[in-house]
This record gives sequence, C-alpha cells and structure tokens, in this order.
Amino acid sequence: MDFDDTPDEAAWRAKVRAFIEEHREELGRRGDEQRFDDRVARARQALLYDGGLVGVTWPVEAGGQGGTPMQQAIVDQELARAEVPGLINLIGIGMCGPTVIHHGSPEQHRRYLKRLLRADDVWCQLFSEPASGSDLAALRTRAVRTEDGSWRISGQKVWTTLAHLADHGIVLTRTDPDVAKHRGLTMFVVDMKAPGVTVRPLRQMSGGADFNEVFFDDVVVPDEERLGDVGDGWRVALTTLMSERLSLGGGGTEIGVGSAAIAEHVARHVGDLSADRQALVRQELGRAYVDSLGTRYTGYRQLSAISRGDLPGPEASAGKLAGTRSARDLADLAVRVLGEHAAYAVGPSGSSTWQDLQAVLPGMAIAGGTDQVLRNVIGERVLGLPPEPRADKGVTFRESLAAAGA
Amino acid sequence: MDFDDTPDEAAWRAKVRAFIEEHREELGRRGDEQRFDDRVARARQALLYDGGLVGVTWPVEAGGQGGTPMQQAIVDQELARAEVPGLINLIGIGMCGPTVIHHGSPEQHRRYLKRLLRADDVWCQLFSEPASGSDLAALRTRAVRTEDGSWRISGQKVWTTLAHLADHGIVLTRTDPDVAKHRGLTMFVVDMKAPGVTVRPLRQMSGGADFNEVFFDDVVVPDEERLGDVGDGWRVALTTLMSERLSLGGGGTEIGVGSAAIAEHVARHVGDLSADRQALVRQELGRAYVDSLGTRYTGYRQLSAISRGDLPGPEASAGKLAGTRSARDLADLAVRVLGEHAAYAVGPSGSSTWQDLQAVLPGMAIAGGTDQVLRNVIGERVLGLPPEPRADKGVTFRESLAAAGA
Amino acid sequence: MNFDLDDEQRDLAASARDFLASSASPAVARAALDADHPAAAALAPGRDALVASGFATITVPESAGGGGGSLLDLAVVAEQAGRVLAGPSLITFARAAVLLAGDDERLARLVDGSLRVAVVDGTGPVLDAASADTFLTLRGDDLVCGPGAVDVRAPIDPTRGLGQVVLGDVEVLAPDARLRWEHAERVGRVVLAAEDLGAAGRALEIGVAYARERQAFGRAIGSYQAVKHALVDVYVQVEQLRSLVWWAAWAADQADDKLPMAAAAAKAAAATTLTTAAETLIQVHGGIGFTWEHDAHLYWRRAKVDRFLLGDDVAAYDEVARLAIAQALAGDGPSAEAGASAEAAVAAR
Amino acid sequence: MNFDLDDEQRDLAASARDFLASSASPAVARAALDADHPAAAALAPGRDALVASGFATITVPESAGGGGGSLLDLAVVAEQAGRVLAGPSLITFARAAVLLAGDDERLARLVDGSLRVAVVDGTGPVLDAASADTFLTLRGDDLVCGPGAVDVRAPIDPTRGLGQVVLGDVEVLAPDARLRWEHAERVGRVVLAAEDLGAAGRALEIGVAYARERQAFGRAIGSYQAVKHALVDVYVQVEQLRSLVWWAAWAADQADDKLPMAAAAAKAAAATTLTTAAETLIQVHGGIGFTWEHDAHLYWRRAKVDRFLLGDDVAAYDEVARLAIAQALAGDGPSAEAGASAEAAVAAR
Repeated sequence: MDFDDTPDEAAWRAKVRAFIEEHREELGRRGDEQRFDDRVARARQALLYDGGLVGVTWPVEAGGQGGTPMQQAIVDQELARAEVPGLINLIGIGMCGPTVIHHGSPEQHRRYLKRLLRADDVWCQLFSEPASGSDLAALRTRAVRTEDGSWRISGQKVWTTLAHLADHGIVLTRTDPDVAKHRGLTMFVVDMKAPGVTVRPLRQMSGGADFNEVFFDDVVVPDEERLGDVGDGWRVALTTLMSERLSLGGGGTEIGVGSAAIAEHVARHVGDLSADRQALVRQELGRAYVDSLGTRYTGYRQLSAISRGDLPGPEASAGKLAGTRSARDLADLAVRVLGEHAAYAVGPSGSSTWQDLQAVLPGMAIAGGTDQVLRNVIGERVLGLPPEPRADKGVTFRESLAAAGA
Repeated sequence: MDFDDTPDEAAWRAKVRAFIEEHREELGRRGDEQRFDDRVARARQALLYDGGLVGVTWPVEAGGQGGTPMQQAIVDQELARAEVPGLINLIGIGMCGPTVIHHGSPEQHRRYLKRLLRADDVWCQLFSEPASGSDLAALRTRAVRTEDGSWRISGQKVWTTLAHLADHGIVLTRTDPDVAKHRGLTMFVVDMKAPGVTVRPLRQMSGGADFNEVFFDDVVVPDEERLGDVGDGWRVALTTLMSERLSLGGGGTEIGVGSAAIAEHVARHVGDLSADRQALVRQELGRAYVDSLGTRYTGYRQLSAISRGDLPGPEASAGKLAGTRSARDLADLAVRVLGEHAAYAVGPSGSSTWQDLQAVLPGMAIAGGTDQVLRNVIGERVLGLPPEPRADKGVTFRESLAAAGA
Repeated sequence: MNFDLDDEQRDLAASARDFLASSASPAVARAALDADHPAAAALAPGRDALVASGFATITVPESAGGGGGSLLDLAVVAEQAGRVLAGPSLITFARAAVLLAGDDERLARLVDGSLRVAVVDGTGPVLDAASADTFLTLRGDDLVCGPGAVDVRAPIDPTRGLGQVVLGDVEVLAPDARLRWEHAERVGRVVLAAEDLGAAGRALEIGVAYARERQAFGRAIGSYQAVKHALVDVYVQVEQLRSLVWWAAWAADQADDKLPMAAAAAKAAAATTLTTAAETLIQVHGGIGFTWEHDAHLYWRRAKVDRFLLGDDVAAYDEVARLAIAQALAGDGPSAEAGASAEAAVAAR
Repeated sequence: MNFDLDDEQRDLAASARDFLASSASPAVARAALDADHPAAAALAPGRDALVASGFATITVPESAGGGGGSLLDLAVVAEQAGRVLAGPSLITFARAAVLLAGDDERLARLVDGSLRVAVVDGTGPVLDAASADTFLTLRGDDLVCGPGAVDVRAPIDPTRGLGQVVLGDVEVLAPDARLRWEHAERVGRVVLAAEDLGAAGRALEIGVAYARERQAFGRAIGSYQAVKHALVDVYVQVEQLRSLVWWAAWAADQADDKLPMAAAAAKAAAATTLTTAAETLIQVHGGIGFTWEHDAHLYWRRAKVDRFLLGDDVAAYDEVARLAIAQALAGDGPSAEAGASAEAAVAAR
C-alpha cells in the first residue's frame, strides 16, 4: 500500500506539471474575476487540449490521447492543485462526446469531436424536463418526422447547464407515445443556435443561474443528426449516463466543499467563542471532518482501482451520498461561527462565501441524482437488494399520461 | 385553555384518589420485589375492579362501568402518580375483551368478560407468527374443521405477552388458503391450558422474557368459541387492533422512559464531568428533554380531545414515533454519564437501571408496530399520501407462499 | 383538561388568516430579495397595515387602546403570520407591549402606529430595525428608549428587516427593569416559535400537496417511503412544536414559573423543526425545489435566520437542560408531579 | 497510487478468516453472557489459541519470534476477528508489542503465550483483564509492569473481558516512556477500529441477507426504501471506515506524523459506524432482531462497549477537531496539500 505514483504515473505527472508551470499565467486561477467569461474559458481549454491534457482517455481517432483513466485522474489532480479553473466543456467531454463516439456517424465524429475537446464548440445535454426528473423516461418533448425525412422538435427541457453558451446539444425526445415509455425515445444532436431554440436562465435559490430552461418550438433537425436508431434513445441515453459516471471517476477531489477550507475558516473563528461553544463546535467539526476524510480516502481506493485498470462501478456514488450531508452540516457550522453576522447574507468585510455555500448545498443533494435515487442504485446494484415493483410496467406512455390525469 | 379538571372530572379524580389512598398498602408499588408475582398482580386487579377502577369504559352489561375515556385516563394518571404497578390483564382489557364484546356470543360474554376484568382469568392475544410480523395477514397457523364441527389448530405464534400465565387467548388462524390472504382467516377463543398448547419463553436481548412463543399441536377448539364468521377473521382482528389504540389513548403518560427520571440521573452525575463535557451533555439532554416535553403536551392535546368525547385517531401514534428515538438517545446519555462504569452491565452499587433500559429500547421501536409501519400509517391516514402498490393483490395465500419459495 | 384553543381563538385564527393571506405571501419576500437595496425592500403586510389590522397589538391592554388579549391569542395570530412569511414580526410588538407596560402614552402610540419601535439586544442584528425609528434596549439594568441610526445589511431573509443599530440619545423608561426585560425576551421567544410553527406547518402542507400530485415511475412520489417518511417526521415535529407553543403561551399568560422552561423549549424546537421542514420541502421537490421561483427557499431562508434570533438554538437547548437539571436537583420537577422515579421509568416498560 | 491491500494481505485475511470463523462466533459470546460468573466466561478463540495461531503477535519483530509484520497486516486480521466477535482482543497484543519494543525477552514470552498481559489506562475498565495476570501501565512518565488483582464485572459485552485492576508490585520497564505510551495507544485505536470494521461489515451482511429473503406484503423487505436506504447508509459508513482504518494503519507503519489524526478519525468513525450498523441490524430484523437467540444484540453489545474503549467517541472527535484546527492555523493541512482555498471550495461547485 502506498500513495505514490508508479514510475509511469510519475512521468506523466511530471509532464503535466511542466505544462501547467509553463503556461501558469495563461491558465488563470480559480477565484479570478474572469472565471465566468466564456471566451477566456474556451481559450483555456484549447490551450490545455493543444498540450494533450484534454480528452486523455478518448481514442486517438476521436481526437483524444488514447490514455488511461489514471492519466486523466492525474491531470484532474494537478489542475486542481494548481487551482486552474475547471474546463468549460466538462459536460461535453463527459457526456455528449462519448455518446457521439458510440452512436454517431463518421461524419458526425469528424464534424464534432475535436472541436468539442478544444471547446471550439461548447455542448450541453438536454434530457430532464419539468415533468420528468428522476423518472427520466417520462419525458414529453416530441420529435415528429416530416415528409422530407427531417425531424421537428417541440417541448421544454430544464436543468440544462451551459445551454446559454452552447453551440450544440444532445436532446432526448419522444418519437412514439404508443409504446412503453422507454421504447419510444430517440436521441439527436441539435444546433443550439437553430431557429426555434429559446434559452432562459433558471435561477437557483442561491441567486446564481447555473442552469437553464430550453424551449424547442418546431426546431428542424436533419435525420443525419440522429444518434442511434429511431426508438432506441433510451439505450443511447444510458451510454451518456454511464459515461458521466466514468468521467467523474472518484479521484479524491472533494464534492461541493473542501473540509480543509472550512476547518481553516472555523479555526480562525473558534477562538472568539466561549469555552463551552468551542467544545460544541469541535464536536461538529470533528464529525464533519471525519466524514470528509472517509470520503477522501475512499476516493483514493477508487483511484487505485482505476490505476489497476478497473472501471468505476456504482459504488462511486457513495462518495456523493456521504458528502452532501456532511457538507451541509459543515456549511451550517461555518455560518454559525460568524456569530453576530451569521444572520446576514454578507459579512462586514463584504464576503458572502459561507452564506453562499449554505444556499448552494441543498441543491447539491438533488443535482446529479437525488440522494434517494443514489440510495436505490447502491442498494440494488451494490448490495443486491431487490428493486421496487414498477407501477408503470407494460403501460404505454400515452396510457400513463392519461392515468396521471395529464 | 387550562390543565384543570372539569367539575365532573375533579369529582371522579377525588373518588379515585380516595380509593387508592384507602388501599394504598394493598396496591403495592412499582419497584416492589413481588411485582413479578402473578398472584399478587391478579389480586391487585381484582381489588381495583371491585373498586370500580377497571374496565371504566366498558358497557355495564359487559361488567364495566359505562364510563368515559376521560374517566379511564384519570384512573391511569392516578395509578401512575401513586406508583401502583400496571394491571396484569392489560392486553385482555385492551384487546381481547373488546373483541369478545363485539364478536362473541352472549354465552361467551357471560363466561369471560367479568372474570377478565377481575383478572380471575388472564388473557393473551395470538396473532404474530415467525413468518408474519408487520404483514400480519400472511400468518400460517391452520385451523381445520373436523366432522363433529369443532376445529383443530396447528401452528406457531410468537411475541405473545403473558402466554405463560394466560388462561385464555384469542387466536387468529387460516381456515382457507385458497382465497386472498385477508379472506381466509378465522378468529377463536382458545383455552391456553388445553392439550397441545405449549408455551416457551422468548428471551429478549435485554435478558428479560416479556414474550413467549406458543405452539399449537392439533389443539381442539369447539365451534362455539369462534369469534365472528368463518373467513371473517381479518375484520375481527381489526376490531382488536383498533381497540388497542383506543385503550392506549394518549393521556400524557410517557412511553418507555421518564425524561424527568433521566434528567434526575443526569443531574446527579453531570457535576463529575469536565466543563466541556457538561456543555455537551446539556445539549443532548436539552434536545431529548424538549422532545419529551413535546410528546407530553401533545399527549395532553389528545387527552383534551378525549375529554371532549373524540376518539383517538391514527395521529396518536406520533407520540410513539417521537418517543422511541429520543428515549434511545436519552438512555445512551444516561449510560454515558456513568463514566468509567458505563462499559459494565452493573454499576458498583449493584444498579443496572440504565444499562437495562439501554438494552430494552431497541425493541421498543419494533414492538407495537415498527417505526416504519407507523410512518406508513400516519403518512397515509393523517397526511393523505398514497399507499404503496401492493404486490400481493389478487393472489391467493397458497400462491403467495409458492412465490416466496416457502 | 382542556389543552386546546377555544372557539374564540379559532375565530381569531380564521380572521388573521384571511387578513394575512390576502396581504402577505412568499412572493413578496422573493421580490424583497430582488430589491436594489435591502433597506428599500417592501414588507407585507408592512408595519402600517399590520398595526391598522389590530392584530399587532392584541396583547396591549384595552386601557391603552390595544386588544387586551392574551399571549395565546397573539400566538394564534403569529402562526398565521408565519405561514405567509409576514413582516414585520409580531415578536417586536409582543416584546414592546411587555416592556412598555404601564406606559399608556407610548402604548397608545404603539397602537396608533406612530411609535415605530424595535428592540435592541446587545450588539447583534436587530429584528425589524429596517422599519423602525425608535428603539428599546437595556442599559445596565435600565430600560431605555430613543432614536437610532440603522444600517440594514444584505439579508438572508428580507422579511426579518434585520439591521445594525447605533442608538442616539436615550431616555430611561424604567430603572431596575432586568426582570421585565427577561420576561419580554421570553414572550418574544414564544411568538417566534409561533411564527416558526406557522412557517413549518405551511412548508409541510406544500410538500404534502406536491408529493400527492407529482408522479415518478408511474405513481405519486408520496407513495415512496423515502418521501413519505420524511414528511411524516416533519408532521410529528410540527405537532410537537404546536403543543410547546401553546404550552409556552399559556405559561406566559397563567403560570409565570413555567415560562422560562416553556419558552426555551419552544424556541429550541422551533429552530429545529423549521429547519427540518424547510430542508424536507426542498428535497421532496427535487429540482424544482431549489429554484428561485419556488417558494421553498423562502421558508428555508426564514429557518436559517430565525435559528439565531433571541439567542440561538444551542443556547435554548442549553437553557432547557440547565433548568431540567436544576428542577431535578431541587426535586420539584415534573417527575415529582407525575410521581415517577428512575426505577418506575424502567418498570413501566 | 495503490491504496489497497496487496495479494499477501488478501491471503492473510483469508487464512485469518478460516482460523477465526472456525474458532469463534457470536454464539460463544452469547454463551459467555449466560455464564454463572463473568470471570468464568469462556472466550473464543481464547488467549492460548489466539497466541498459538501466530496472528496475535504479527507485529512483534521476527528477532523476538513474532511475525515481523506491519500494523496493516494486523488490521487485516483484526477485521476478521471483529466479524466473529473474537476474544481476547488484538488491541491488547498490538499495544503490548509497541510498549515492549526492544525487550526481546518479554516479547518472546508474549509470543510463546507465557506472558498473559493486559494494558491498564488510568482507573477505568481494563480490556482483556479477565484473561491476564500481568499488566502494563504508565506511572508518571514511566512504563511499568507487574501483577494485579482483577475484578471482572458483569459485562455488557463478555468478549471484551473487562475488569477493574489493582496493581501489585511493579517494576519500571522504561523511564520517560510517555511518547511510546501514546504511540501504543494510537496503535490500539487503529486495531480497535479494524475490529469494529469487521463487526460492522458483518452486521451489514447479516442485515442485507435477511432483507433479501424476508417477505412482507408479497415482496422482500429489502425492496422497501425504508429498509433499503437504511442498509445503504450503513454500507457507505462501513466503506468509509475501511478507508480510514487502512489509512491509519498505513500511517502507523509509514507516516508517523499522520498517525494522531488518522487514529483518532478511525476510532471515532468506528464507534459511530458500529453503533449505526448494529442498530440497523436490529431494526431491519423486526421482532426477531431483539431476541436473545439472534446474533444482532451481540454486535450491538460490542458497539455499546467499544465506543468507550481507548477514550470515547466524543474524545476522539474532539481530538480530530483540535488537530484539524491546529493544522489549519499552521497552514499545513491537507488544504495546502490539495491547493484548495475557501474561495476555491465554493468556486469548485
């Protein structure tokens, strides 16, 4: 057991570090003002791509490096260590790209993949809808084939990250309502600048707008942009969702909140409290800190499995499950130690870091799979517990709509 | 709003108190050595019955007082206040008796009811089985009709309180496996001293044996002892279970553990701890204490409803739900403040009160309906949330056995 | 035994509900968050309308023009105010009514709305400072009153009107007023708990309604145990809080010696219950639950702020424990009342 | 990066499992509870068999006849011991091996079984006192050793062999041994956590197996979310505990400076995880789960006792927090390592 790189890994890490070192200023830093400027972000990703640090695990013919998941993990670690902001096209790389690779035509490969990795094009993923959250296959956005063979898409998608910047998206649509709901779906690549596509920011409770609503009003999509067969969209979507898990991959990076950062914050404030309060704060901090250490080292175990060549399984979700609760507790604690300023949104120094974090975390337990859905997945896929009986078995989509009174 | 008795209630309370006062020594005290002696317990109940304090709400023709639920609640309060031990035939009064009243013949009424109230006969309730806990209707004990019209019962029951002392029991049996599981049940009064009845104590994790297993091996029961129609046992059992809830009734008596008693214990020990530990103990005690106050005053609201003449509804279970968790936390705290003795089963003074309590409480969350079942009941009956789809609908009992591989 | 509201109080609740539901709503709170400057955020129903309704000064004696009602009456109204996240808070009026007791001139101005008062505790945020120009506080043991400069900071919950107050020239209203001050603070805690009861109860209602409607995998999400049980746990907490609020209000009206414990317990339970109710409301709604446009976060914001008002939840639990320990050591706790003992607690199982 | 057991350690785990599963079981723990006198309760595998197996003294150097293995090796064995509630504890042997380091004569007697030792902390219960006749303890800063009178009290968990020890004449083994003592205590915490990992993992397995089999309302109870999610929460905790145990054992072997934090974190997580796992095991089983004949309560008893061993969970969480605060103030915490900052923590969302 050791935490050291293998010689190959060490060599790769050195190469990655050298590149980052060389381009340190160009790459920018987390916390920089311009981190929300998408042109800067696209340029950063292009720079990293040209340095061979984007799409590490993608096949060479898809514009990638043909590397290992461990090499990708090392890149992630080094970029995080150097505080380089995240890639703008993370969803494109993690979800859209793999779907195009598996189900797209050679022409689509040529047209899209390299540009995606360089962030010449930004991509988004259009699956969720107002009436279908956890139950993704209940989606209602329709695609109807026209006489010339092209398709017309109408409907509404939500929770679409980056839709306002995106050039392309993959969109899951219903092409046949008269079969069971999983059966009648079809996937397309859609031009986000096409007529009929309207993007509206969706504000979260924290005040930020990390997501969008996207409205499709009779948007024309040529049949060549179909991914997979007509009616096979559910299988195509599963590729997308599996790829998401693979792209997250563990790797010891913490979700949502750095416990060490919070410990620093608490450490700076705990001395101002009464002795009794200090004892109470230490218990809460201790519990959250132990949780976060457990999550971190469990991530290292997953990384070790990746290093051996294993693919991450559903147990990778355990980290998120453990992380969201303790992150919420920690954020509450971080706000509480602000004392008399804890009830305001902004502290006297103008900082709102902890209050913002507090408002972001309830959504973290929902985004990317609610805690309940993750528990079902782990219970069934890891522990082998039986699934719940499905009330929607053997029912067509149209029938299920009628039953729900919709 | 007031916590005072109405004039009628006050008069009744005075009468009850006077009786208890007059018979103070005969009635014994909780904690007396002979509290486990059933002859003493039977004599105590007879004394109370003769004083008009047992079966207060039962009709006069059933041997009761024809009184109100509030009068019964006042009796309960006064007996608790005077530390008089509980009635031995509580299950008989709360569950078996009402079932006989509703579904028994005039002859059964004459034979059983008054003797039950006086504890001349002790009763038990035989519903649960090893393979049917929360899912009561899945029971397997068979009753088969013989040529002379009598029945022969074979099977196994569990969790039977007082079976080892009981003279009679009500037993729920399956008389037809070829209909849906709720349909094929029939209820009987069974003589617990009859040939073929074997009672074995069932030890709990605390070491105590408050329950029994009961084996029926071809036990003959005459048809006159049937309660309700053949195949109507489920409806009869519902009477029993509803009566249980009515007999519990709220009333402000605490379940499982007196928070004030624990506070006293913690108060005696908290001074021995460091200042930091005192602060931590106070947080835990404060939380548990607030919970127990909430439970107590919610009980008073239910009692007020009873005082107005309302019958307690399913929301009465909320008290148990709130109580078991905080009781477990409190018991853990009570053991923890024992300090260096907390890891032993018995303290240096020979007392094992808190360790025993700690070992009893996990079972409290299960006995009388698991917390999960109670949550379903409240969710569906109080909040109006929909039930889960039933996997066993429209299936005969025999088919369900085959499906379960049994 | 009649631990319940009477018909008059039920009527009062209904009319308070009519007034508040038509004059305040979470939507106003949302709009206030969007206001350019926190001090400019509009409250609903707002100080003038609330005073004009008469509900704010229920506990002011009739001799001073008030409602001459009990704290329980006010708690009944406060629950309704909490449901719609009304502002300013009835806490402020309840505390002022206690602090100004006997000062019929000022009380009359509280009733006619010309005295726009808030109560200042130490150096922390002042509830309803944003809509006040006159402040009551304790200096040493003296109750004092005077104008102040208000700095309204960016709010988590804009309906609370929190601001930092620097007092100007004050006059002494009453010397040796510490006991009265503490009583007023406890009365404030009871009203706070009542407002939180309303907010938590409303959050539960919204969650239950959604869980009954929203379908996933062919059935309503409220049929899934994870959702159902979470809502049930909130229901149980809300009903326990209701009992504590009523008990504490009754104690303030009729049993002073029980008020310290009852007020601390109600305050503590309120913080915990509203926090759980608001978190559950968000989680039950899934994606929609953490959007700006949904009301869930407005209840959540109320929870995040209220837990710190009138001493935080930690202080309240600590006080409950200290009182419980003191009662136990003095042998006059509820245990003596109920005749229980440690042995009995175990034997009773 | 290879944060995993190697093949040798996997083989070691398998052979430890073979030995322990055939020589110990919860049934023995149950029988011990039924013994007439606590001191007479039989342990399994018992001190002699455990020593003879060689597993107990894996960490004793080969020069003294031991296994010459790492603490991680011992932790791997301890997990297996915890699964079957074996006694006496490997904690005792691990601490003794550290305390007696350099004293090859005594170490040899530890290995051949003639030195029946237990370690005495202050005046509290002594782990494995029931099967010991020689005791190691700290007097001032001196490590001392000697015989003692043992009073074995009625146990909650009989497999822990707890007793009160009054030391007889002791000899000084090493002066100024405080640092060694503290190191031994931390090593003991790691082994305790490893045993608890085994117990919690086994409790989870039993619960999962039952939830897959047991039917209610026409389907396996493990299909109900209330049961499924409770088991998943235990699974997540067990896997996190496994990571902390491995990390802490690795730190003891190879990174002394990380041991205080790692050992405290593992100890704290072990107490919490085993408590939750055992409670869940009981609840998942319903009625059968709280019977004497079911094994659930034996795991529960282990949890109730282990949380107090080698300092309680509260002390361990406190230590974690103190170390985290100290690291943060010194700027050498994992945050520096990972290049994070408060701003980054938020920006990374």
